[in-house]
Amino acid sequence: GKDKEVSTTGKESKEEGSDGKTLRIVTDANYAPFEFLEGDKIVGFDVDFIKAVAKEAGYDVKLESVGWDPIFVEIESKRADVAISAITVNDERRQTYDFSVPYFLSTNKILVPEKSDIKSGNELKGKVIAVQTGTTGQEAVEKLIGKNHKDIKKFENNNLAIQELLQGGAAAVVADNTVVEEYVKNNPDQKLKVVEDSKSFNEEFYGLMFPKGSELKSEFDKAVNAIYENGKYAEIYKEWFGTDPDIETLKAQQ
Amino acid sequence: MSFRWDIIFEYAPFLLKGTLLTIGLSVSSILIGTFLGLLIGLGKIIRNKVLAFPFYCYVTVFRGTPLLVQIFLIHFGVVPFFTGETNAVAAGVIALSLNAAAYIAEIFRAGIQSIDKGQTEGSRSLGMTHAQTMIHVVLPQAFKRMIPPLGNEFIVLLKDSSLLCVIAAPELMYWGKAMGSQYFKVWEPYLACAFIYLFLTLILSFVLNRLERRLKTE
Amino acid sequence: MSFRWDIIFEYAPFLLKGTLLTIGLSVSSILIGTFLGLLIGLGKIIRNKVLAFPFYCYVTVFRGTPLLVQIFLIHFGVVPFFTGETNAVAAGVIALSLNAAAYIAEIFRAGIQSIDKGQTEGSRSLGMTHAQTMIHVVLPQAFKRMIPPLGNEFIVLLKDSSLLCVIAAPELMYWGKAMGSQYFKVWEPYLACAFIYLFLTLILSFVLNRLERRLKTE
Amino acid sequence: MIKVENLKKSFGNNEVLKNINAIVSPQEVVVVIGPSGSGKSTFLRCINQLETITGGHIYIEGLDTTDKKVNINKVRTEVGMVFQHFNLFPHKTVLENIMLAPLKVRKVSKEQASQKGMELLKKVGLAEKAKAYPDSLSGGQKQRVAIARALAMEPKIMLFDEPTSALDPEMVGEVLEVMKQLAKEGMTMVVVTHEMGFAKEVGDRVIFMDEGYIIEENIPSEIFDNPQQERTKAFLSKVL
Amino acid sequence: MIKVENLKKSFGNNEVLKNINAIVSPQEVVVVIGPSGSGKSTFLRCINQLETITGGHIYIEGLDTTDKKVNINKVRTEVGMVFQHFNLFPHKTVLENIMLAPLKVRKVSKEQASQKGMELLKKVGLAEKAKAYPDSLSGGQKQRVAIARALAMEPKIMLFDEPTSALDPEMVGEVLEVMKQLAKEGMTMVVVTHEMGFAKEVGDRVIFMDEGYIIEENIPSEIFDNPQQERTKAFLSKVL
Ligand SMILES: Nc1ncnc2c1ncn2[C@@H]1O[C@H](COP(=O)(O)OP(=O)(O)OP(=O)(O)O)[C@@H](O)[C@H]1O
Ligand SMILES: Nc1ncnc2c1ncn2[C@@H]1O[C@H](COP(=O)(O)OP(=O)(O)OP(=O)(O)O)[C@@H](O)[C@H]1O
Ligand SMILES: [Mg+2]
Ligand SMILES: [Mg+2]
Repeated sequence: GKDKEVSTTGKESKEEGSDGKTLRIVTDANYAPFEFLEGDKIVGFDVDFIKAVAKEAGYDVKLESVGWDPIFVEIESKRADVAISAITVNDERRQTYDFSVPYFLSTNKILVPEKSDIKSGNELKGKVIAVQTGTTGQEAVEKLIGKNHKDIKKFENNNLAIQELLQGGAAAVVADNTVVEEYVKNNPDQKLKVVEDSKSFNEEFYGLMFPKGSELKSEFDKAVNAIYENGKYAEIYKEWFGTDPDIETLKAQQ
Repeated sequence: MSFRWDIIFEYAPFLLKGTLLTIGLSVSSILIGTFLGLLIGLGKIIRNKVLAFPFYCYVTVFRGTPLLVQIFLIHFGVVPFFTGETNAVAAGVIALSLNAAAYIAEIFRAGIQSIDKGQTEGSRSLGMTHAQTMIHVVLPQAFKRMIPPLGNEFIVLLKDSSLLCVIAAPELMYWGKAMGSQYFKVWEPYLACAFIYLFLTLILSFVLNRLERRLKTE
Repeated sequence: MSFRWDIIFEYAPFLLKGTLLTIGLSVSSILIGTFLGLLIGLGKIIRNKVLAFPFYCYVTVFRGTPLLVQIFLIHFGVVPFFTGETNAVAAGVIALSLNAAAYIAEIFRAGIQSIDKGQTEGSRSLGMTHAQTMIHVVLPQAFKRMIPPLGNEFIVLLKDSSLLCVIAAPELMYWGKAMGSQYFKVWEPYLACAFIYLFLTLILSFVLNRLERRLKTE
Repeated sequence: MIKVENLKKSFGNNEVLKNINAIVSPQEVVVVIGPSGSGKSTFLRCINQLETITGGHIYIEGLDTTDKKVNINKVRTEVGMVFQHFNLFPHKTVLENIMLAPLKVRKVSKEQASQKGMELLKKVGLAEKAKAYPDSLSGGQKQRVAIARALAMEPKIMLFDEPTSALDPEMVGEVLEVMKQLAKEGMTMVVVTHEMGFAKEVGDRVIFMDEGYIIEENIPSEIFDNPQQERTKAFLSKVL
Repeated sequence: MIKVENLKKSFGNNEVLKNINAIVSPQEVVVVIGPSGSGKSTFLRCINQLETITGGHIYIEGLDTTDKKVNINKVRTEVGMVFQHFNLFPHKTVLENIMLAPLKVRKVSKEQASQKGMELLKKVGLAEKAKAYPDSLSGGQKQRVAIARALAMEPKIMLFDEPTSALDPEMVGEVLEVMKQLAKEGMTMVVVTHEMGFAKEVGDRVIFMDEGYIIEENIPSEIFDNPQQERTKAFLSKVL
């Protein structure tokens, strides 16, 4: 998607072409391949997705990478209109924010050393698991073995969690399939393998996050469904992940 | 484990940009912090305990809480309150300055109190007022003694500026993190940043040493 | 914006646990750091430049690079190299101790050099060796003068221990972040942590002040 | 010129000056002697308000300096003081040391201050050191500069607190010489000193203090050759 | 006892002692006088190796102390030194100050050190201050403790560097008294002092130093009443 990105960090940049209002959208460009910096350009699946959705809804986009914690302050204080940052939806968070219909089905996979005999999520019990704080990976593992369980180590980002695994501090990392697969692809010399287990883990979804009571939510829900329908979503998905999306599951959640 | 020099080279222009912002942030913060620190330091040595109390509290709070929290408070609370929008660089300068001011206030207080009482008495006995004595006799001497601790504070501040990456101020560490998350690498960005910080602090130490020596022989 | 006290209460047991670990990490690090700092400080004042050089480098590197990087290096590099696996608490204590040791070394050096040369001469003129002079004459006096800067260093270390959350050492800040990420709340965890840190540093200042005063009147 | 009435001064519970009454007439040279800790320095420091007094009154040229309405900075310009440890400003040259107060307090012009400063330096025999910094001077030279600095404010009274006791013996003479010259020119002086030779030669009156009291005062020849009080005798037997 | 041969000492480019030859015989009291900066302190400090000398030899009881094989700590136990500023250890009581070196260097027992310490304190008239800390003593008392401390090592020679010049005048006598007593008991002493009265009364020989040279040496009466050199005359005219 290198040709599509337009945004820069810190400073805003506007998508020309439509005549709608410009929305301030915040992200933390530190989570490849959803949103990350390529040089000083914010790129990733989320970036292309939000642009498509906003266009559909008739808005211009001013995308800004503000850092992880700041996202929530920006939204809660209504200084930003929307946040997109591979944000996992859960009930506790719904107490404070509104979320769009799910726009991404996150499949969690287990990253283990090649020699490991872990074959499923249930075998993780009793082992130390490293995750990134606030991700679907954490969510999934906590549902499996308990919230704030002592065997869960929460790291600021997946890099560190994986590093912990490499240095023997954890038996496995649980994270988005895209993240772990990308990692293994990028680092073939590390002797890691990906374990799939669709049974042990619940399905986790990403949503767009709005201030509580935002009127944009319904407009964006509609727009999301619209690009599910018109094939735009599948196009972007395929471009980033090389496969077709499971739109049925996403829609079933609504 | 292979060390990916190529990604460091790829990110070199950004690291350079980040380094320049780091320097800019640090220099402006130390200047503002020194000015504020002087005022607060003078406030703390007021004889009247009631008047000195707010300054005392300022120093206690800013030295007693993590800088990270101060950065958040200023970024999301103080700056938007005045300008209506967030600005990471402005918030960074303000947070670092206010934090440094608390430490510098202590340096000033110690510097002023380290000047022999005889100097004040010599000056007062000539009929100079308290203010004149401070300005013409005590402060010029105190400043000289404060160069080494101020230099240390500057080094601390330079390294602390790396915390501004949490509010996405595009300084050195911010770009290091960006590099790490694009390529899923830990060592390359952190070691590269560490070397740049070390380089900056070494240059700074060198300059400060020269300055100190020059002031001594003066 | 509503402040969610309920989530603070929900996380109170974790925050308490984290606070205890923070205290444990800080206390053990300051003890080990003081011991190492003494050795390094003594190393730095060796007359022989060649022997003093490694100590000089140690201090330069540890003071010139961000603690964050040191934490990573020790957690992912040093500890696993020796034990084959990571251990956040061990790495935390080691990183904080080694970092503090560099600063404490400077405090020791300054403390030792602040003792009037007449003390050393008085002792040497009685036939005591250099080592005896250090142990019985210089260090006991230097220690007293080092209490205030050591106290400051302790406070800095206490706050710096919050950086250990990046390697998932379950100290105070770690639990603060966990709380934040569960609810996507920022103010509640950071302010709660800030207050706990402030509380800890205030207690520490108080204890140090008492200690200092007692030593003075002794 | 100076009138001290029932002066009392305590530091906390420690009453250092217990009840001091003294008069210094114009052009008089009063020498204060007494054992260490007897309150001599405190007495001098009270005269120009470097210590706030606990009780009593101090009149300088008829003005009650303990009155809150009186501007003490004004009073101090009339009373020059020379300290045991010189208290020169190390970051200023000798001439700048002398010019500072006239410039800032009397607001004279730079030329005037500099001219006056050079005159005073000539008087104390240090004209060639005008551009030197205090640290490069010997103790005796420092003290002579300190005297010149005090004189630059054209005080009516000069107070000296052991001006020679921090000096190497061979430098004592040069400072005493300057002080003798001043006395000869008619300056009113109060001098705390252990230089009994100076007291005998220059002093119009000697005050002996002990434990916060004035024990005895008299003309020098009487005090030294015919002390009345036991304590005076004991003290003089140790120092002469 | 002490033989100094062609002693030279430089600090950087500054040659402070230029060519010193001197002999001190057993039980002799040698007084060193001279203007400030002439090298008197440096001379004393070279004798017990507080300064490493640049050239020449110093023999103490026949032993060449500049020989690298000689243990200087051993030499120093034979040579006691008393400083201008006392250099007592402020964190130890008076008695502990005195006991420290015998305990650590001579390895005597605690009882023995304490007994000896009390004896010495009695000798300098301060037995009742054994448990006091130095900060609570007057200058004269501090200096007497310093002398006792040096004596506790039972040195064969005592060096004094202006032992009374930091004291208030009424305390000078008590220190000189102790030194006179020591001299009478036959201690070999080298004393740098400005107390000419002491030099005359106690000194067997006076050495006058200036600019790093020994200018003149003689018995006190000759030096003071009949100095041969111009520089000696000039110096004495200032200090007497
Ligand atoms: N700032 C102070 N605070 C408390 N006590 C003080 C202070 N200044 C002086 N004193 C005490 O007051 C007493 C008198 O001191 P002062 O300096 O006037 O004596 P002095 O006669 O000048 O002695 P000296 O000859 O040693 O200078 C002493 O006991 C001293 O400890
Ligand atoms: N550690 C040192 N480093 C450099 N120069 C020194 C040092 N010690 C002494 N000097 C210089 O050596 C010279 C002689 O000093 P010394 O102290 O021996 O003189 P002194 O005769 O004892 O004088 P005083 O009567 O002032 O004590 C002086 O010029 C002094 O500046
Ligand atoms: Mg006095
Ligand atoms: Mg000397």
